[in-house]
Amino acid sequence: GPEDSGAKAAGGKPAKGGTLYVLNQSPQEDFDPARLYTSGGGNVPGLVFRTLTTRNRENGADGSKVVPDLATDTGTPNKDATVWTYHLKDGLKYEDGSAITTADIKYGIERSFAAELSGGAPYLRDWLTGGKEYQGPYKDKGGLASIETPDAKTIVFHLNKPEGDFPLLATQTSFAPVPKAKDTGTKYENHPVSSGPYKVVANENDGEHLVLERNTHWDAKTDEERKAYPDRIDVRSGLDAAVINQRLSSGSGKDAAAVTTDTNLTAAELAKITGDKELAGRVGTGHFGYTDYISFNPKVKPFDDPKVRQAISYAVDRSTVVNALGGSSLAEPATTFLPAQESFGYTPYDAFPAGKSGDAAKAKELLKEAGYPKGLTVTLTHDSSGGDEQGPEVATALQDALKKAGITVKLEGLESSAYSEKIHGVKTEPGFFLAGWGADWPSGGPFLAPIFDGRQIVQDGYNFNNAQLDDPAVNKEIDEINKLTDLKAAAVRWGALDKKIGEQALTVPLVHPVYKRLYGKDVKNVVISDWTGVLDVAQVSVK
Amino acid sequence: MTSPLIEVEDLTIDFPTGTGTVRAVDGLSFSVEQGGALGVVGESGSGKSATAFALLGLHRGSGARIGGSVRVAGVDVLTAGERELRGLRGGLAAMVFQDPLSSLDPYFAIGDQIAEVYRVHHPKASRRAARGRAVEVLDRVGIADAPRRARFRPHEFSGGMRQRALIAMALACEPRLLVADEPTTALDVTVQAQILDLLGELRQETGMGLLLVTHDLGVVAGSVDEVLVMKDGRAVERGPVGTVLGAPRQPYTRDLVAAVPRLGTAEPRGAATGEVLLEAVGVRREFGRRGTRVAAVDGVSLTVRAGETLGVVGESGSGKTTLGRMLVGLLEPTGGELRRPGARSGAGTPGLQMVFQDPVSSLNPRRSIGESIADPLRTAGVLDDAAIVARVRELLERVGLDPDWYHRYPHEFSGGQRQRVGIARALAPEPRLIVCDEPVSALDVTTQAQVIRLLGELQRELGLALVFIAHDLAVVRQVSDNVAVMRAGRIVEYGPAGRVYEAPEHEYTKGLLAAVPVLDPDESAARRAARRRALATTG
Amino acid sequence: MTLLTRFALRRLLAALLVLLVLSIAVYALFYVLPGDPARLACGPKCTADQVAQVRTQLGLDDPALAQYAHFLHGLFAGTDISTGVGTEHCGAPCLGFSYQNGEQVTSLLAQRLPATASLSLGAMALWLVIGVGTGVLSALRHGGITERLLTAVTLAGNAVPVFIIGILLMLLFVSVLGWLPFPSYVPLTEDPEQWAWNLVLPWLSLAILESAKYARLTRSSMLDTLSEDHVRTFRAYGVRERSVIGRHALRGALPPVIALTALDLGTMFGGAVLTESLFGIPGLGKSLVDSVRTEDLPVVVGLVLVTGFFVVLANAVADVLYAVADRRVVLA
Amino acid sequence: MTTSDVLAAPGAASDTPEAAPGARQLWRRLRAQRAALAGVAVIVLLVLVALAAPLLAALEGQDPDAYHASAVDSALGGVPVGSFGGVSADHWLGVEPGTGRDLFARLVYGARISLGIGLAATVVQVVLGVAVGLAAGLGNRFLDNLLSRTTDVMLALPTLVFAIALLAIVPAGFPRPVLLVLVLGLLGWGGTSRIVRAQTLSLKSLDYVAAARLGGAGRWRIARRELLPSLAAPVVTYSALLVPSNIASEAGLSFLGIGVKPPTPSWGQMLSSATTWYQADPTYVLLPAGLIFVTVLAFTALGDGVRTALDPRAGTRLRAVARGRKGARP
Ligand SMILES: Nc1ncnc2c1ncn2[C@@H]1O[C@H](COP(=O)(O)OP(=O)(O)OP(=O)(O)O)[C@@H](O)[C@H]1O
Ligand SMILES: Nc1ncnc2c1ncn2[C@@H]1O[C@H](COP(=O)(O)OP(=O)(O)OP(=O)(O)O)[C@@H](O)[C@H]1O
Ligand SMILES: [Mg+2]
Ligand SMILES: [Mg+2]
Ligand code: NI
Repeated sequence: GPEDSGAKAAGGKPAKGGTLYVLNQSPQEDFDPARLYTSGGGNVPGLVFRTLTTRNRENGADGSKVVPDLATDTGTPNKDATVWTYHLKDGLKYEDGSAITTADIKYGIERSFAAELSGGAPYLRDWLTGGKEYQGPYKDKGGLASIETPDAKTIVFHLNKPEGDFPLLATQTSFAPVPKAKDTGTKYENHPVSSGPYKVVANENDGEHLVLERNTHWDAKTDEERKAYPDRIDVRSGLDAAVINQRLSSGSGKDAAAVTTDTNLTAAELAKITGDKELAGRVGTGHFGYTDYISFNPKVKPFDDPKVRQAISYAVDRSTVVNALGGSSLAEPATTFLPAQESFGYTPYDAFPAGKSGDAAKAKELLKEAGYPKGLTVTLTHDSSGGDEQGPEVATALQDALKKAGITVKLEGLESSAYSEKIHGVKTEPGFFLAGWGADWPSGGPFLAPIFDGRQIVQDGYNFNNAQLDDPAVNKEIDEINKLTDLKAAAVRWGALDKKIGEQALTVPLVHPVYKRLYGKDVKNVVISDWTGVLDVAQVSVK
Repeated sequence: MTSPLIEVEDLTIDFPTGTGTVRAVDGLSFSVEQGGALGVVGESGSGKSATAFALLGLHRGSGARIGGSVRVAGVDVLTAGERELRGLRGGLAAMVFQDPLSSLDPYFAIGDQIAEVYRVHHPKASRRAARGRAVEVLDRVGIADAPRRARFRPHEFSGGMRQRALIAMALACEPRLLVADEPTTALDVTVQAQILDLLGELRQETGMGLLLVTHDLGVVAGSVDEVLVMKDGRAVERGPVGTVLGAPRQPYTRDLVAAVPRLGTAEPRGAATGEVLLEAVGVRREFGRRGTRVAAVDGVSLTVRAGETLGVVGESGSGKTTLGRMLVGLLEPTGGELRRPGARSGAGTPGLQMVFQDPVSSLNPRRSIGESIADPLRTAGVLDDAAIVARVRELLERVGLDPDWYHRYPHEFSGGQRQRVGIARALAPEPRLIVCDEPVSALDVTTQAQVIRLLGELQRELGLALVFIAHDLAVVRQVSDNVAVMRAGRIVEYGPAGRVYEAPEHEYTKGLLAAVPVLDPDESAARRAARRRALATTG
Repeated sequence: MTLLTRFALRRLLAALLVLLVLSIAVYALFYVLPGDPARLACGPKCTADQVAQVRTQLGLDDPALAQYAHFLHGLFAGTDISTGVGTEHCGAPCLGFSYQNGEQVTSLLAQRLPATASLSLGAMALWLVIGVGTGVLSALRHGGITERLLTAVTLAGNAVPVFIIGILLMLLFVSVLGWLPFPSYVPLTEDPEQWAWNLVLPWLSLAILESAKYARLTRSSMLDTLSEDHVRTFRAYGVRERSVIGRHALRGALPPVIALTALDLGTMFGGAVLTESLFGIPGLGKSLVDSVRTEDLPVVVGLVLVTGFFVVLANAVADVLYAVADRRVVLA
Repeated sequence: MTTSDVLAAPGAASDTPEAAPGARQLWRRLRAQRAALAGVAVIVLLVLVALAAPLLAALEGQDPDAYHASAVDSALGGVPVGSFGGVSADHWLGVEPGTGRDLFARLVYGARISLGIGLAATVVQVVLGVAVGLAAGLGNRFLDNLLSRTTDVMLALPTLVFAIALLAIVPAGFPRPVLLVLVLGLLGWGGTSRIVRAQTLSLKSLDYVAAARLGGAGRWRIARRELLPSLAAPVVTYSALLVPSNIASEAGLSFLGIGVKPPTPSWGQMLSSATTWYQADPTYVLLPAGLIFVTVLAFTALGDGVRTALDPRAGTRLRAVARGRKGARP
C-alpha cells in the first residue's frame, strides 16, 4: 500500500555539480515532444522540455499533484470546463536566449497532429474543437482555430466537452514550446530546442547515447520544480536489464553516480539484494498507477453469464499470481480496478472475496448455479513473451488455480503484436484474457473512461473497452465527473464509480505492480512520486 | 676396403593391426658395397617398401616392431639417436618416393623445398646459397630453365619433372646412398626411360650407391648390378642382375620372369573377319568450358569387328579412357559419329560392356559382389530370382572365382580377384563387345598374366570382341589383332599388331617402342647408349 | 588468375540472386504476418484515422508489388522522404526508412555494425588461437592420453548452448571471482580498454563454443596431412619434426579451417543473436529480433540482406581462399 | 550449419567409401569405443526416462504443472524455501522459484519435448536434405544450380527471424512441438543437402556407378541401389550431430520466448526461465543445463564414434592393390 511508498532522501545535503549517469534499456528514439507519449512529461525529456503545467516533484502521494510550469497557474477554466486559459511566466527563454511565446506552444501542439510525427497521446485530438479533422501544420497551414494566442503570453484552449482534467493533460510533452523557425520535421528529435534546465549536446545512434548539459538561459527562478543539481547528464541506453542492475549494484567508478529510469529489479535480483544491507538501502520503491487484471468479453459464451464471471472471480489465487510476478515486494494483490492511490479516488472494496488463494468451493457452487455442475473448459488468451505481466507466468498460475474450481483453462499465447491486435479488436476480441491498464495521469478519468465508457468503444481501431460496456448510467456519471474542476471532489466520485462497476464482474483485478529500482552509491535526494513511480532525474544530486 | 654401404642382418618388421600383427619382412639379410646398386623386386606386398623404409629408420614412431640390425653408411639405424638419424636422413642416404605428385608439398615452390632440405644438412648455408644450390641440382637433373622453374609449385610441373625434382632434392645434399622406392611406377614408359637413364648417369658421376625398389623386372634390368627377389618378406633369390633375370634358379623367380609380357612374343592370332560391331568416324570429345576447353579425343576413326581385339596404347592423358567410355556410350561424343549396328545406342546397351581401370572404385563397397554382378540381369527383368543366382554363380566360376563367394564384399578380395569380378559383371548381360580399360595396369605381373589369359579364353569361347586399352606396349602386343597408338587425343598409328610393332611408321611409335624396358641387361644398356646418342645429336 | 576472376564473378552473380530471393522471401513473409506495422508504429492509442494516415505515410497502402518495386528503386537509385518541413534524401544503396522511428535503415545498420564486428572479430581471434592450438596438439598426441583429454574437453565445449556457457562464465568470473566487470558494451572509439574488458566474457563464450568445432576440424585435417606423402618426404630428409609440423603439415591443414572461419564469420556478422541478447550487446542480431517483433519491415529486410550478404560473401570468399590456398582444387 | 561446413568442405568429401564397413561391422567398431558406447547408454536411458515420465512423476507423487505457493518465499521474490532449491522428500530435486512447481516432474516431462523435438526435427532435416542433395547431385546443370542456390538461400536465412515469423503466422491452435519440429526441420536442411550433394557428385563419378549405368540401371535405381547405401555413412554421422544442435536450438528459441507453450515443460524453456536465477538459485539453472549438456554430449560422442567407425582409415586398407598407375595423372 501507499504507506511504504517513496524513499527517503538519501544521506547528505544535495549539492550542485558533477555528472549524473542514466543507464537505461530503451533508447530515447523519440526525442521529439510531438512524438513522446510519457506520463507527466517524461523523465529525461522533462529535463529539456518545459510544459504549461507539470507534476509536483515530491515523494509519494504529494507527487501526484499537478503544479504550474511555464504557466503562472494550473489554468483558468470557464464555467463548464470547456475553455481553458493560461498565462506564461516572465523571463522564459530557450537555450539560445530567445523568448518563449504562446505561439510556440500552439505550434508544438499542432505538430503533434502531423502524421509524420505519429506516436503521441490521443487526448488533444479528442478534446480540442476541430481536432478530429486537423492534419497538422505541414499539410494544414491554417492552424488549429481552437487554440488562440491573443498575445505572446496568453493561450486559450477551446474544448468540445467539459474536461476538468485539462491541467493534468497539460503536463504532456506536446505542450512544450517548439519555435517554428527551428522546426526540422522528423529530424527535430536530433536536436530539440531546450526550454528546460538542460540542453542536448550529443545525441548518438538515435537516442542510444545522450549527453545533456546545463542550459545557461534557463532561470531557476522561473522553475520551482526542477532542482537540476548535476552539471551534466549522460544517458546510455540499449543496455540489458541484467547489465543495468548488476552495474548499479556493484556501483564501481562512474556507476556510483548512476540511476536508471526504466529498469526494475527482477525477483531473482531482489532475492539476492534483500540479504545485503548496503544494497537494500539503495533500492527505491515506487508506485505507478497500474492494474493487471483478467478481462471478460460478455459477448462471448460462457462469459455472458455473470455467474461464470463471478465463479472465476472467486477462484483466482492472487498469491500465486503475485509470486509469478516476483513476490510480495514487486506486486500487491488487487481487488479494485483503480490503483490504491488517493489521487485516483481509491475506494477499497472486494466484490468477490477470494481470500489469499482462491475460494474454490464458492466458485464451484456458482458454476453449478450457472449450469456447469461438472465444471467447464475455457480458453485464456495471453501474451507469449516471458516476463510480461500479461505473459505465460501469470496465465499458468491462473490455470492452476482455476483447475481447483473445476475450470479447465486452455492457454492461447500470442506474440505481443498479435496479442494486442486481437484483444483490442472489437470483432476479434476473445472472451477471457489477460490485460493491464496504466494511467496517463493520476486521476480516475483516464483510468476508468477508456475501459468502461460506452462511447469510447472503437469499432475499427484499438478498443480498450473490452467488456464493451455501454451503460447510460455509467456514461452519464463519467460526463458529470469530467465537469468537475475540483480534482479532490472528482476523485471521490471516481472511486464510487469503480466500486459500482466492479460489482458487475467485468474484470478480475489481479495485482498492482510495485517498482523497485537500484541507484548508485553517490546518488542523493532521491525523489519518487506516485505519478511516475520512478526516481526523478531532475531532483537527484551526485555531489 | 671400407665397410659396406648397407648392411642388413636378419631384419624382421611386424606391423600391429586390428586383428593381430602382420609380418612384412621376415629374416632378411643383404648388403650393398659403397657405390653399388641393388634392385629389390617382388610382387605387391612382398615387403619391398617396408625394407626400404627401414634403411632410413622411417618406421620410427609408426608402431612397427623391428628386429635384426640395419647399418647404413656406418650408422646403426635401429639404435641411433634422433640427431644422428636426422643426419643420416638426406645427408648420408636420401630417398625418392613412388608418387612424385604427393611427395612434394603443394604449397611451396619446388626450389624452396629443396633449399629447405639443403639447409637442414648445411645449417651454415645462407638462404641465398641454399636457393642457388637448388637451382643447380634442378639444372643437373635436366630441368630446363631451372632458375625460373625453381619458383614453380609442384602442380605446375609434369609428372616426369616432379620425379626429377625429387631426385634433385636427393642430390642436393650429396648423399652416399640413394633409395628409390618405385620411382617410375607412376610415369609413362618414355619418361620412365629418361628417369632411369638419369639415375644411371648420376651413379657414374657421383659414385653414390643405389637401392632401387620396383615390381617391374624390366626396370631393374638396365639400372642395377645386383637383384634381390622378395616374396612374403623373405629373400627368394639374390645375385647379379644378368644371372637372376637370364637364368633364374628358383621356381618363383622363373615364374616371375616368365610372366613378364614381352614385345617379341605375340601369339599368332586369326584375322578378324566378323561383322562390324562398332564403327567410329571422326569422333571428338571436348571437356571444360569456353577458354579452358580441351579436346581429350580429337577426330578418332576406328572399326571393331566381332571376335577381334583392338589394342589401344598411348601415354597417360592421351585420351584412351575417354575414347573407351564413348565407345560404350557412357560419354556422348561432342563431334563425329559412332555407329553401333544392331544395337540400341546410349548407356545400358546390352551388347556393349566395360571393364574398368581401377578395381577399387569399380565395385560398390557396400554391395556384395554377387549383387553387383546380378544387377544388369535384374534390370533386364527376364530371369527370375533363382535363375539369376544360378547364372551369377556360373559366371563367378567362369572367371575362376568360388561361386560361394556370392555374398562377399569387395574389400574381402585382392586386386586380381576384383578385376575378375568386374569381368564377370561385364559378361553377365552377354555382350558382344567389351571395352577393357587398362584391366591389368593395377596388377602384379603374375596376376596380370592370369587375367590376360582369362580374357583370351573368354574371347575364344564366346566370340567376344575386345577393345583393350593399355599403356603397356608389351601387354597390348600379346592380345591384339589390331593396334591403335594414341597421342594427344589422336590416333597416330593404326594397323595390324604385327605391322605396327615390327615396322612402326610414326616417329612417336618408334620412340615408345624404344623406351620399353627389356629384361636383358646388356640389351638394356645398349638401348640406353643409343638413347643418349640420339639426345646428343638432336640436342 | 583469369579462371579465378571468372569464378569470382560467377559467384558474385549467384550471390546477388540469392540476396534478391532473400529480400522477396522477407517481403512475402511480412504480408502473411499478423499485426499491422502502421498500428505498431503509431502506438496503441492511435485512432483508426491516425493509423490510416500513418499507413499512407509509410506507403503501406500501395499494392505489395509496388512496395517491393519501390524498395528496389531505393536500393539502386536512392529515394527521398518527407520530414514534414522538407525532404530527406537517402542515397543509392537505400534500404528505406524504419517504420518505427523513421531513421534511415542504412544508418541504423551502420550504428549496429561496430558492436557486432567487435564481438565477432574478437571472438574469432580467440577461437582460432584456442581451437587451432588444441587441434594441433591433439593431432600430435594422437592416440595418447593428452588427445583423449583434449577430445573430451572439446566435445564438452561443443555440447553446451552458448547462453549456458555465458551464464556459467558470468557466474564464475563476475559473481564468484569478481575478476571481470559485468559485461556492458562500450564502443571501441570511446574507451579501448573498457571495450576489451567488457567484451572478454562474450568473446570467451563464443570462443569456447566455436573453438571446440575448430579443434575437431584442425585435428582431423592435421591427421590427414600428417599422413600425407609429402610430410613423409620431409621427415625422410631429416627435417626437424617441429618444422615438419609447423611448415608443412599445418599449412596443409589450414584450408578447411580458413574456409570454415570465413563462413562462421559471415554468419556471425549476421549477428550472434543469443550472445548479443545474453550480454546486451547492441549488435545486428539483437536489433534483428527486436525489429521482427515490431514488424519493422525495412529494418528486417535490411538486416536480412546484410546478414545474407555476409554469409554469401563469406561462402564465396571461402571457396576462393580455398582454391588459392590449394591449387589442386579445381574451381567448379 | 557449422558442422555441415566442415563435412561439406571441399576435399573432405573426397574420401571414397573404400572398404567402408557394413552395419554389423559398424556396431562392432562402435562397441570398441568407450565414449561412443557411453553415449549410446545415456541416450537409451534418457529415452526411457522420457517414455516413463508419467510413471516417474507419479512415483514421486507430483504433478509437473501444480503450483505450490507454500514452497516459495514470496517476500524474497519467490525463492524456494529450503536448501538446494527446496530439495525435500516431496520435491526430490527442489522446486521452481516463483511458482513452486516440482522440478523433478518437470525435468522428466521436459525430456519428452526436448528429445522428441531434437529427434523429429533431425528426421525432417535429413529427409529433406537427402532428397534435395541427391536431386541436385544427380540432376542436370539447371536443376543442380536451382537446388544449390536454394540451399544457399536456406543457409543464408537468419533462422531465428524466420522461426519467429513462422511461429507468429501459424494459428495458435496448432500443436507447438509439431510446429517447432517443422520450423527447425524446414529451416535446417541446408547442411545435410550440401553434404549429400557433394558426396553424390563424388560418388557419381566412380566407376561402379558407370558400371551400373552400363548394366541398364536408371537414375532412380542408381540412386537407391548404388548411392544411398554409401551416403548413409556421412548422413548418419552428421545426423548424430544434428540431434544435439536441434535440442540446443529448441533451448535457444525458448530463451527468446518462442519455444514450447507453457505450462508444458521443456529443458530449453526451463533453462531460459532459469537464466535470471543463476545467482539466487543456482540449482534451478544447473539441473536443466546439466541435462542438456549430458544429452548433447552423448549424441556428440555417438556421432564422433560413428564417424570414427565409418572412417575407412580405421579398417585395414587394400591400398596396395590400387597402386600401379593410379594417381599418375597430373
Ligand atoms: N603401416 C602398415 N600397417 C600394417 N601393415 C602394413 C603397413 N605397411 C605395410 N604393411 C603390410 O606389410 C606388407 C609389406 O608391405 P610393403 O609396403 O613393404 O609391400 P611392397 O612390397 O612395397 O608392395 P607394393 O609393391 O604394393 O608397394 C604388406 O602385407 C602390407 O599390407
Ligand atoms: N571429366 C573430365 N573433365 C575434364 N577433363 C577430362 C575429363 N576426363 C578426362 N579429361 C582430360 O582428357 C584428357 C584425356 O583423358 P583420359 O582419361 O581419356 O586419358 P587416358 O589416356 O585414359 O589416361 P590414363 O592413361 O592416365 O588413364 C586428359 O587431359 C584429361 O585430363
Ligand atoms: Mg611398396
Ligand atoms: Mg585412362
Ligand atoms: Ni554454422
